[in-house]
Amino acid sequence: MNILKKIQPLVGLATLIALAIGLWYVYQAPADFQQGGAVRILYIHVPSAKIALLSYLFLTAASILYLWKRYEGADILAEAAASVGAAFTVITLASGSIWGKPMWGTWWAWDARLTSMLVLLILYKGLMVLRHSLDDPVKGARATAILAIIGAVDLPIIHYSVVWWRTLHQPPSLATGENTAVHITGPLLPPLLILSVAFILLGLYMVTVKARQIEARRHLDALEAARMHHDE
Amino acid sequence: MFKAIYRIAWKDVAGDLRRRATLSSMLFFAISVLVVFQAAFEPDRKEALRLLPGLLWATTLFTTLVGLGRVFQAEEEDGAFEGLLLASVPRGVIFFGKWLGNLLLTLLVEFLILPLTMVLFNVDAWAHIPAILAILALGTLGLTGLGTLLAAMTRGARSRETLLALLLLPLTAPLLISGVQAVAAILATDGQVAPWLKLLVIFDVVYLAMTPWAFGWLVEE
Amino acid sequence: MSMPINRRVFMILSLILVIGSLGALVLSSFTGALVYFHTPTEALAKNKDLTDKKIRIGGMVQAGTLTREAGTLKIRFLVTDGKTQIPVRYEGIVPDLFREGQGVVVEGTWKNGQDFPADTILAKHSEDYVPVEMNEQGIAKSKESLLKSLK
Amino acid sequence: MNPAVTDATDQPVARLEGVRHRYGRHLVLAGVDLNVARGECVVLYGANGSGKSTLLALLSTRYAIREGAYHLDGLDVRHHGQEARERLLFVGHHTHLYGHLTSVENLLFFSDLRGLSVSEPQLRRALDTVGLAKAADKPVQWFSAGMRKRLALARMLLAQPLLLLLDEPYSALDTQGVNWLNAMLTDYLNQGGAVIMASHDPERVAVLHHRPHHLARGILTPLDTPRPEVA
Repeated sequence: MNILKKIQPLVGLATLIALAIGLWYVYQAPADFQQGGAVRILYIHVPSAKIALLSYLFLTAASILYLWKRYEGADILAEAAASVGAAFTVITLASGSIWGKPMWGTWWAWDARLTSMLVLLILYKGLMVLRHSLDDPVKGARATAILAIIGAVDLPIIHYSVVWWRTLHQPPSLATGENTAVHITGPLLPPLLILSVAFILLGLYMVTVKARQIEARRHLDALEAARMHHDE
Repeated sequence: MFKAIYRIAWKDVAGDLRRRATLSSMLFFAISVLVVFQAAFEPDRKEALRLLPGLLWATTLFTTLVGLGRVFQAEEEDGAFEGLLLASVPRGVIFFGKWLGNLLLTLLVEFLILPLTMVLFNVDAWAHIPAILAILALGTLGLTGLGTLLAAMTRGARSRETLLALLLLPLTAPLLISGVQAVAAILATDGQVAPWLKLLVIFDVVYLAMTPWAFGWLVEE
Repeated sequence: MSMPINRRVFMILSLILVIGSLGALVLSSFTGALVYFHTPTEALAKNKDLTDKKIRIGGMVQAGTLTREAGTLKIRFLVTDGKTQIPVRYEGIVPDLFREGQGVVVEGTWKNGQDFPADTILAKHSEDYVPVEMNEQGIAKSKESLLKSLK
Repeated sequence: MNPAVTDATDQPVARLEGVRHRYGRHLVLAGVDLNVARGECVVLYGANGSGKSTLLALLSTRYAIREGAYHLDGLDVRHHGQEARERLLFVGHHTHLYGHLTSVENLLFFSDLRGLSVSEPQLRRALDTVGLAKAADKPVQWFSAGMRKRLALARMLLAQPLLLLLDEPYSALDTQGVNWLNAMLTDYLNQGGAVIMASHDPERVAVLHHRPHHLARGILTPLDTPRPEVA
């Protein structure tokens, strides 16, 4: 985990720069022809949604690595990614709600996209709770990793829900594949792209911070256990 | 191998019938859920027909949770779980045995609950009983499959019943949605059942192909 | 590597099953199976089945049909999917995005194809974001996208 | 059965080489070497928490070998856990019995999970040998600790394992039970079986011909006296 210590300041600095540029562009960006100033909420909403899903991908990869090779580092990264992912899922849901109330006329609608995002949040919560409900940390880590892999089956459904189902939520604006058309025009686009990069960096930074904290806590626990053993 | 699966399932079902433990608690829990629904919605005949798919699946889900909370209870006495793991069969076989026992009990409860629901809510859908049972059974395959794995995962966890619900709900959400929609399509007579059945089958296959291996990794120490 | 052959065969088979099923899930189109709303054409086609049911209808507010009763919050408009129109009545506050030519989802009880009394109006936004200055182009594009999402 | 199995009788039944085991970051076994041949009985002595139970758990395949090697009957247990489980029997503190099943049903459950084809007369004969003939059709939940132990040991007669692992086998047994167990073990050893046993009871083990070992600080050391004097 030494590498985390080294890259943490670099990632932090990159995050700060990207956020600064992105926010400057947001400030410069014009209002949307229909949504007016509220379009700016999407500059938080869309990148957060990306990080919420990317964190899960990261978490799944780390879990597979942990089950396969039993690197403790992979488990620490998975634990860190779970809390970061959960945080961004909450931001996604909250910012979406704040946008939805004036635009759609409702805080919440039970459509496929919103429902699957809520499901993702519960899944993150489940991963976090399961780990600490088992007394043996190794058992907890293994159970959490297995649950994460099974949960990954839900990811494609979440991703494709908008494509399959006719919903209230609009389709992705930066779709890839057959629908490569970019639906965001002119000066509204750059801030979204820059902020997406900035949020990915922010997510990474948060994972490194969290991972180092988890690493330190586990080290402390091990020292405590060793001391108890000596006293015995 | 099949003998071992049968023997584990037999042990759980026979044990349950002898002690009348899980089966009757599941049954009475299901009835309590129905009573709560009745008190909450007070549906007339027509509303009841519309609510029926959701009602059936919600009741199924809650009773499944009660059953799952006890799947590994029999294995807690005198290190029996450890004994199972020392058996010289693949771990997947042990998983299928435990799953089969739970599945049989859950199906039994569902078969009892369906006519009861129709009577209690004055719903006239008797002609659809075989189709609805088939859909319930199809959904229950995957539901109990994943549930048995999660029950194994939460063995010895603090407040495991709550944890089990927290883990099972998000993962089986697509399965529950398909189940509700399939029953609704049957009742609506003109609805499309096929896509929902396809979705149910896909989930059953995915979960039942993954869970035995996951169980193996879980118990490896 | 040293895993017994039987076990390996089973593992590969399971993996194929899982990936194959997920592939089938992604490739098969479930469009129309689970819908948040009906289009006006569908609603009229299922007229009898929907009677007295609470449903949602989604479409666009037909340009030039939005009328407001002076001094009240009562409005009337036609919702269209490009083929069929359904008249809608509503009383209350509407969302910011609600206007002529915009996507809309109305909730209410279906009364045999007569005027649809909406309890709730939700605005449906397209995936297009266009700056204020490029108004006309934006309207054209978002109209096209919205009609596409109704298919 | 398996090509990896050889019938050479001089080959050790179980061989441990440099086996280490840790709980989290705490090292419990720091490199254990052990060889057990056919007809041999190894007894592990050691204080509470010295790692005897961990060692037995590793030998029984309950814990996976992470560092070091464990061969059973020539098979690398790391990759052939299931085949190893066919060849060994573990009777520990827990009897692994189901209270709602009768003695016969419990043994039937055991043999089906091991893929043994055992007829009912065989089962009843085994129950007779361990002195439970009268309790053959009674649910196990009413049994005393001693009766449960006997029933657990009856599995040995059905499974005919190559390696028998015992954790404190004499606990819960009365004098008569101890004599009966020792007679049964002697019989088993004479037929070429191997035993690894953890015990606190040098007096009770004394009757058996055995090799004593001492486990402390994660290291296993052979004791000099093959047969410690009855203290």
